[in-house]
Amino acid sequence: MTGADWGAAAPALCLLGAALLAVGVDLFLPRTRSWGLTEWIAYGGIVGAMGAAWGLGGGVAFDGALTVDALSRFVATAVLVATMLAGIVSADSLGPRRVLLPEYYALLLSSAAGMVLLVMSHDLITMFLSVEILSLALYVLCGITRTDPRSNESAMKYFVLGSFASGFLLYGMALIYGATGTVFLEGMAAKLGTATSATALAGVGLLVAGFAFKVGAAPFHMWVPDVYEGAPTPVTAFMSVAVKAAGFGALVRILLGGLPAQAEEWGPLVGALAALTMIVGNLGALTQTSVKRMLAYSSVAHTGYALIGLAAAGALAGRGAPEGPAAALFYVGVYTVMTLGAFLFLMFAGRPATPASPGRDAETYDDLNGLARRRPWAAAFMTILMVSLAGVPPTAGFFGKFTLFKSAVDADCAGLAVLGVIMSVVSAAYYLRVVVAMYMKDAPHETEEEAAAEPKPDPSAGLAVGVSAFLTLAFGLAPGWILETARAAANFLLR
Amino acid sequence: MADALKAVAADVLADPVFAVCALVAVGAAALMVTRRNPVYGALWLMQCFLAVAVIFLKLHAPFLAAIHVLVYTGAILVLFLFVIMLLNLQPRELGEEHSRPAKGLAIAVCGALALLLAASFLKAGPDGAPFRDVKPVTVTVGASRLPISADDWGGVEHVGSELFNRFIVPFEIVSVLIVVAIFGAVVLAKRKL
Amino acid sequence: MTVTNETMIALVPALPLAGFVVNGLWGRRLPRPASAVIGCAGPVLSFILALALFQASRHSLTPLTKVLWSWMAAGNFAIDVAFRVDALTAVMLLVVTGVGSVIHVYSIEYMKKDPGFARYFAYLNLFMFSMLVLVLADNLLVMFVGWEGVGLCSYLLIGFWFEDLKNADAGRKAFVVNRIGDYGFLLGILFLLAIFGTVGFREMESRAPEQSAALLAAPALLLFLGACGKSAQIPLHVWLPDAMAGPTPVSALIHAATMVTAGVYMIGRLWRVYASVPWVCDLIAVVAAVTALMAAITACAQTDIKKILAWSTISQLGFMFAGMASLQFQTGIFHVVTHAFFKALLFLGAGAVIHALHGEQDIRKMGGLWRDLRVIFVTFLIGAFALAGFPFTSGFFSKDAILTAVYERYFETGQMLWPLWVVLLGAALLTAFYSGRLIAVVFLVKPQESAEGHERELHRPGWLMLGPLAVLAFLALFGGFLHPGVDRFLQTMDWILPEGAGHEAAHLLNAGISVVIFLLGFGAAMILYGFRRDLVDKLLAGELARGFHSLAANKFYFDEVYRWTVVAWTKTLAAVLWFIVDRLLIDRLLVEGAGWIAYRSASALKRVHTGVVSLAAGAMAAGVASILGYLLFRFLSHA
Amino acid sequence: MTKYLLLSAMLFSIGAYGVLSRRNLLVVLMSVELMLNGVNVALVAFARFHQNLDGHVFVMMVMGVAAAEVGVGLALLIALFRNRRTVDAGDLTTLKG
Amino acid sequence: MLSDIHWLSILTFLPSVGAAGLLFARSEEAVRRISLGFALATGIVAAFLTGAFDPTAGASMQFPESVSWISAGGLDVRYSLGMDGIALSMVALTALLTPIVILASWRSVTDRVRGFHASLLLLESAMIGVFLARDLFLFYVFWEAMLVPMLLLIGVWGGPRRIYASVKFFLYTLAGSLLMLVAILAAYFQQAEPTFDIGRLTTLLPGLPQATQGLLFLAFAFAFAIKVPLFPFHTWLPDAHVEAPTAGSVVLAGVLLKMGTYGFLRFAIPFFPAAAVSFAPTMIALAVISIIFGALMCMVQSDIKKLIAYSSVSHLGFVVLGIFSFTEAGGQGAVLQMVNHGLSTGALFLLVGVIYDRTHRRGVDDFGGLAKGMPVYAAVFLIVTLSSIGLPGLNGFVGEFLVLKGTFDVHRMAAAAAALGVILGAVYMLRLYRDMFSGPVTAARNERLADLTGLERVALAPLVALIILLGFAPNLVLRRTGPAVEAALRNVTRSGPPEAFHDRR
Repeated sequence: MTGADWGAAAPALCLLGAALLAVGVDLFLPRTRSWGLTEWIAYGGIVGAMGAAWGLGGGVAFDGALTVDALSRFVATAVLVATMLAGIVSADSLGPRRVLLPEYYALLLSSAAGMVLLVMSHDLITMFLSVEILSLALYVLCGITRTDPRSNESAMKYFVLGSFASGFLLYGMALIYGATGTVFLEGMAAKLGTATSATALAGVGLLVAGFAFKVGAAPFHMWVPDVYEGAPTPVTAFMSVAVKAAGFGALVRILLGGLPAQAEEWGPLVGALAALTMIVGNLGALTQTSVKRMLAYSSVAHTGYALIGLAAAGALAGRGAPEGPAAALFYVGVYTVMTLGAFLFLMFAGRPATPASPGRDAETYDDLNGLARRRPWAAAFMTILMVSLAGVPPTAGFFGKFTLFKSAVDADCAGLAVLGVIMSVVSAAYYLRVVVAMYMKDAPHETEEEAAAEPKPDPSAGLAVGVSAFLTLAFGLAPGWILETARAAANFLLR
Repeated sequence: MADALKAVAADVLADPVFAVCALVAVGAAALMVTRRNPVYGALWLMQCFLAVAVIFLKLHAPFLAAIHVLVYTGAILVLFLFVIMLLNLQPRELGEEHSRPAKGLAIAVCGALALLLAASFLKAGPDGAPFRDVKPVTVTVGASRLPISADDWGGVEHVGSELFNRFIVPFEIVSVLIVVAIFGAVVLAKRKL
Repeated sequence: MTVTNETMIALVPALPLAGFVVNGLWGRRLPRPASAVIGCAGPVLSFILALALFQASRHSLTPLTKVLWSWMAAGNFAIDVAFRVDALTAVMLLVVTGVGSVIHVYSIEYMKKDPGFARYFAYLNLFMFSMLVLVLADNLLVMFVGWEGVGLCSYLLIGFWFEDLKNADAGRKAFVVNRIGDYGFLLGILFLLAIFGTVGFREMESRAPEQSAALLAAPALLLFLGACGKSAQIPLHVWLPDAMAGPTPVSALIHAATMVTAGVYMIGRLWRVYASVPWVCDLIAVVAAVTALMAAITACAQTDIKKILAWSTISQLGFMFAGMASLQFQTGIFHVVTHAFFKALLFLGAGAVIHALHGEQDIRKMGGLWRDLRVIFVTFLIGAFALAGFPFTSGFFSKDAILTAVYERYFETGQMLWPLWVVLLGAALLTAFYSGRLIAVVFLVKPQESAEGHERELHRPGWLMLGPLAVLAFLALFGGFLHPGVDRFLQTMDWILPEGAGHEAAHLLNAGISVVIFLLGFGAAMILYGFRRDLVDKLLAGELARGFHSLAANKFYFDEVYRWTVVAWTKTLAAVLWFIVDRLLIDRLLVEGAGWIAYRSASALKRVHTGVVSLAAGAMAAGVASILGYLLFRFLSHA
Repeated sequence: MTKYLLLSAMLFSIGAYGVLSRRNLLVVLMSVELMLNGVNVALVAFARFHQNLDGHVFVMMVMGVAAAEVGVGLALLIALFRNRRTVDAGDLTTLKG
Repeated sequence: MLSDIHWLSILTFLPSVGAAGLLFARSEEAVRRISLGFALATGIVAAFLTGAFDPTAGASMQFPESVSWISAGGLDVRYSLGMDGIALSMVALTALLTPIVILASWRSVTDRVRGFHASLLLLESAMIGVFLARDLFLFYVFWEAMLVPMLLLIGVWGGPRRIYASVKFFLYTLAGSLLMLVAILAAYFQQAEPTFDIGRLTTLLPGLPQATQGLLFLAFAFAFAIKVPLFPFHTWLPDAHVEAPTAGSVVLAGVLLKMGTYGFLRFAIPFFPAAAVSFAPTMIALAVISIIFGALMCMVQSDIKKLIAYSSVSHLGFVVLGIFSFTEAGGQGAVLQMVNHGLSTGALFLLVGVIYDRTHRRGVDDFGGLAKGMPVYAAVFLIVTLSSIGLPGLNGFVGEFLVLKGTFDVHRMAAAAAALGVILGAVYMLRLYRDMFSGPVTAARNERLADLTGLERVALAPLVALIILLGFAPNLVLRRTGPAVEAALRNVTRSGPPEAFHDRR
């Protein structure tokens, strides 16, 4: 084991160590003390992982099984930020709902570790295992409120469809291995570059399908709304962004790092997926009555937008700078912030837990009626987030879409850009409903006393929403450095 | 493609062990997915796994064949049977089945999938020709250049040295995976909080 | 301190404007006498300045001009706010300020009980300002400012008593009909601007002969459309009778003496353009003659004293246009002058009568007033005589000049349009007839119907009303003798008279015919309405006669025709476009349709998402199969 | 060589059919195992073809994954059955649209 | 040094600073005062810049500022501002109207005052930014940034169907502008050295081939046509206006609509002159249809605000007509008409707001005989009405005339058809005036309405003063906008009247 090996393993080790510690502490301390502690252990793990990801050396480690580069750092950062924000709000929200917090945090951290490993993995086996770690942990997280039938259903659906997709992913990896004779990404491109075989292509197709499932691209998206809706909101928030970030990281790594020679094949494929995903996601979100479900569909739609960047990269492969994947990664980054904030807002806007009741997250549009009066700041933040998701300046969502469409236009995929634009208008229709509900409708029959008697919402959720909104604005007004980071991440090959 | 298909057919006929095992595997699999009662399904699945294990042997993977039987039939299927018994499903709790048209659609989709995969194998190579058989050769493995003889190809020693050298990371990670699975199972199955 | 001509030019419109500002902004807080003094000071002072300017322009070889400031400049196109005074202007200035001042004074008493006293004077001053801008303008666009300004004041003053919707409607009608004319005027300006690159009168005058007649025809016609609107010629005359809804002095000032003659003035200003396109002038002559006759016929069948005078005005404006169209511009202009005298007099007289009768306007309820309202009777009689062309009254001279001009241009030359002269003679005959009818019915015989107003005490006018009547009566009676002087003065305009104009024989012939016509018309009216009332009924007994009478009484159904055609069509069009195109086609079908499509496809999609696991898996498998199929197809088509 | 791959494709597709056509979640889980098994055949065959053991290692890992998946899956199934008394995938339609 | 001060940044962001400052206000009254204070300060800066603006300096941008904003990945987005005559006139209008609407909302907005004023001030910032931006990206950011405050203004403080109206407004506008975004990107990549600098784009883009220009022009024109709004993209406007609060309507009509015509003048035409020339007949046709259609629509409206909204369609048609006449007179007239429309329609909406505050009704039929009880109100209303129908001597006429003059030189029939709008304008506006002010007082509730209050008079006075002033001295605007208009239309101008008028000399 060299220093590089340790450096590469360190982020995952931090997370996993924290996970084990969280469970372990529970064994030795009374619950009243251990539960408070686990939260902080988790934060420690996340911060440690973040430090390790940025502080320790890079390069290929473990004979090419793991790699630490700008791409892995970028995605890991997004994942860890998501984990952190989701973690902050989880304790207060899930504790009262009789969730085993140590195990919850352990699974959350494990899942994050899986994601971090996924983007660092440099061979197919590690990649597959990482996918499975994050998936298995998420299956359980979805069903972690065991007494809630909807949570059960969500978990079961996710599990069945997830393992089904894993089958495809695995088959794709097998075929690529069959075509190249190696599972290591290093050298794979060289072997595939000379000539393309049908097996390799089938492998690419299956692989793309497998990751398309993970990121929720149509037609592999049908689990997304059901699972997101049924899962506990912090989990939904976490997986809606973190899985997507990790999935995109892996897609970028495998498509651009492993299969650049096949760009002519997967480029149009990804383009078609992007188009279908944008249409399905946006139209699906349009008729929802539940904001949570709407956000789920919207996450599908945003997958579609981000895929534009990859499609553009495919169309441009071999010529020009990797603006497409940079745009996709940038978008995933800002998407992480926006969507996380939006889901967390649902928790903040809901009825907080009291000793008498476990609380309830806001779910439907009507739940948000008149919120601007009760919680003006939260409403303002949510408005920023919604506007950003709709892609209106001066928010990060706008700049993200801008770079995506720019890459598409640059790659002569203006059609995708135009479709994206049309769908953005559709999306504005449902994002606006949130703003409309908060600002323009009145809460039903709430008297002064009721309003006064209402318990204070969880401040940590409010803080998380505020941070998200702030970052959304900041990334929109000063997107330069994060875009540069994304470009560096997309440039991982050139290093 | 027709030529390639003919060649495969000839190849299969020339190899009766494979032919029988393949037939058993596919037949058992087909029966597994069509049995209404999951107990029968599990048994047919076991049958299928056993046939596959034989095929592993034919592919010079004795170690894999062994643990395949151990893990799949010994662990996984037993777990299935445990759960089936635990749930103790009454016939009406087995649930309904999909309608015939739905199943027809499923057959169509999966048939298409199978055909497309098959086509890609028949046109496998870069030149569009199928894969050809290769004889095993002497290999060396690992950082320490541990030599392995051709006869031991795919044996315990061979697999083990690969596993602990080049694939140490996946090996460690799979342990993490299993820990996660344990956490998960515990969280989900714990009776009380 | 000497006051230069330029300053005076600027001051002429500025003084009434100042009056408007003062009365408009603070009028409600001023005592009435103050309002009245301020209101009258502007026109009177302007009149004095106009006299000075008149003198100055008589002694100046070139027009006096004053460029105030650059109004608008865009690219190579620039227009100044500039005034000019030449003979034509000077004459008009005197008429406008003179008659205007007189009417202002008259109004003091006429309006003294009205709550909107200050507002009235503000409007009146604004009118004076606009009219003076119109008259003084050195280019068409500045003229247009005045042109529309007087239209606005007309609108405001017709609707002065806005609490009665009828008045407001009359004002609105006036404005809108005028706008139709102004549409032509505006396009005419644009045409001239395109042709000459400028709309300055001097430049156009000097350059017009270089332009082809074909090119100038369109602007000439369009500008005449504007004149039709302002000067109430067919087909845009319909607003003027309704305009009588305003206070009577307003009718005298705006709808008789000054504003309605703006069209005539405009043609005088642009005489070079019109002189270049004879066929347009012929058309104007036809319109004018028909208008003169038709309006005269209508006037005979009206029973409202102001309406009669209004129709008479339309008719007389026809005469003026006929004079202009005969290219003897001085005749038209001189008729403008005399008409201003006698028609203002008639209106003010009518106003006094109405005032005396507490607002009664129906002549059938009047009668025998000569005994009680002697001064009014005498002045009114002078006015009527002038209108009817009693020899040596002002109207006699001016009308005679016009008839002569038409005679010379159309009858004598034996053109196809010779009947115009005859038509005008007919109109003159009818003019004499209805003038006589007015005198007979209103002043001489007993009323046909007794109205309750009669039992009341007559409202006797004071000197503020009688004074102006006297002044105007004097002018109406003797104004004709100004003819040679005005003619000579106007000759400085260098108007080119058509060949064969101005011989004495034609003059004498027409003068003789005029006298005969006056006698016939006035006499017939006296007999019919003064002594043999039964004959009127007998005459109207016939089916045909009754039909014709009702046609005339109903103003030849112009209003109705317009209402059922242009107005109705526009309204229907608007409604149809609104419901079908705007609401249905664009908003419903296209805009909401796009949303509808999105929502329909979205709900279709929603139905697909049944939440069944197998379905989701099936979609995935199908997706994978499609991907594989696509890739394989590409591979095979490549290989 | 190709025959193994064809067998793998057959097993994989049959497994996929099981997932699509069955509503009993136990059978669905077994079908997923069958799919993974089909992949295993291909991996072993490829390993043989390429004469390296990457495929064998992969298969071992897949076995681990399969075991873990089954463990978690069955745990979920039990949790679901406790709440809903059903193992019918067709009943999981509370969440839809 | 005065020239070292970033005047345009101050102008642009002063309102935003004010919006932030509102957070520290303790009471509603303080919110209003702070808001008014910042709006007035912006107005003073704008007034100062109007004075400092050098009309003789040609079409060059004055008070320029430029710093790099986003430079990553080959993207070079600059924060650059500059002001020419067109921008100046629009900015001045914005800075004038905002304090006025704040005054007008002083008593009428009592719900969520802080949010209201914050939206208003942010909106002002965005509007000023749109006019000053010299970088296409920056322009787009400002362009879109104004959507949300406007959405809230309509949706929160609006009438009963405010939600429908605000969402319609938002989506309609967004649809257009997003397409423009794609076109911006396409334009960006059409050059050897991609840039967003408007000045450089203006010199580079006209070199594009005709077909490319056509597509890009259409995309830009679509966005601008919606904003103007041009027939048949106008149906959002009546809804938005009817439901918006007074302040929203005034700003919407006064400034927002101008952004469409400003866009045509600043971007669509200078960028793609060849396409603009080939599409000019279409645009002229649409403009003429807008003029007449809008006017006809006014004739059947029973809601005062709707009527004024449709009259905006008609008036803005004149602006588009003038711009696409490609003559200097037309262009100048169009810019002047933009200002005029802002003043007169802004004033009209303020006036409707006055009566709405008192009665909470907007129907034409709800009123009658108001002139008796509210003489000052009636007088002001009359002046504004007359300005709106283009009475010579008031501001509306000069713009209309210049537009018609410019159009007439190149397209006589279009000018003749457009001038019909002048007649129709008188018809519908005077009907409105008659129905509202003439006759006896129709409803008992209208009998005791108070005349304009001091606050309202203060708000309306500057507008009325400018309406009269610009009628007599439009050169105050024209001489400042002249060089800029000339520059904007340089590539498409056909100078002088058509040949037909000259060859027969």
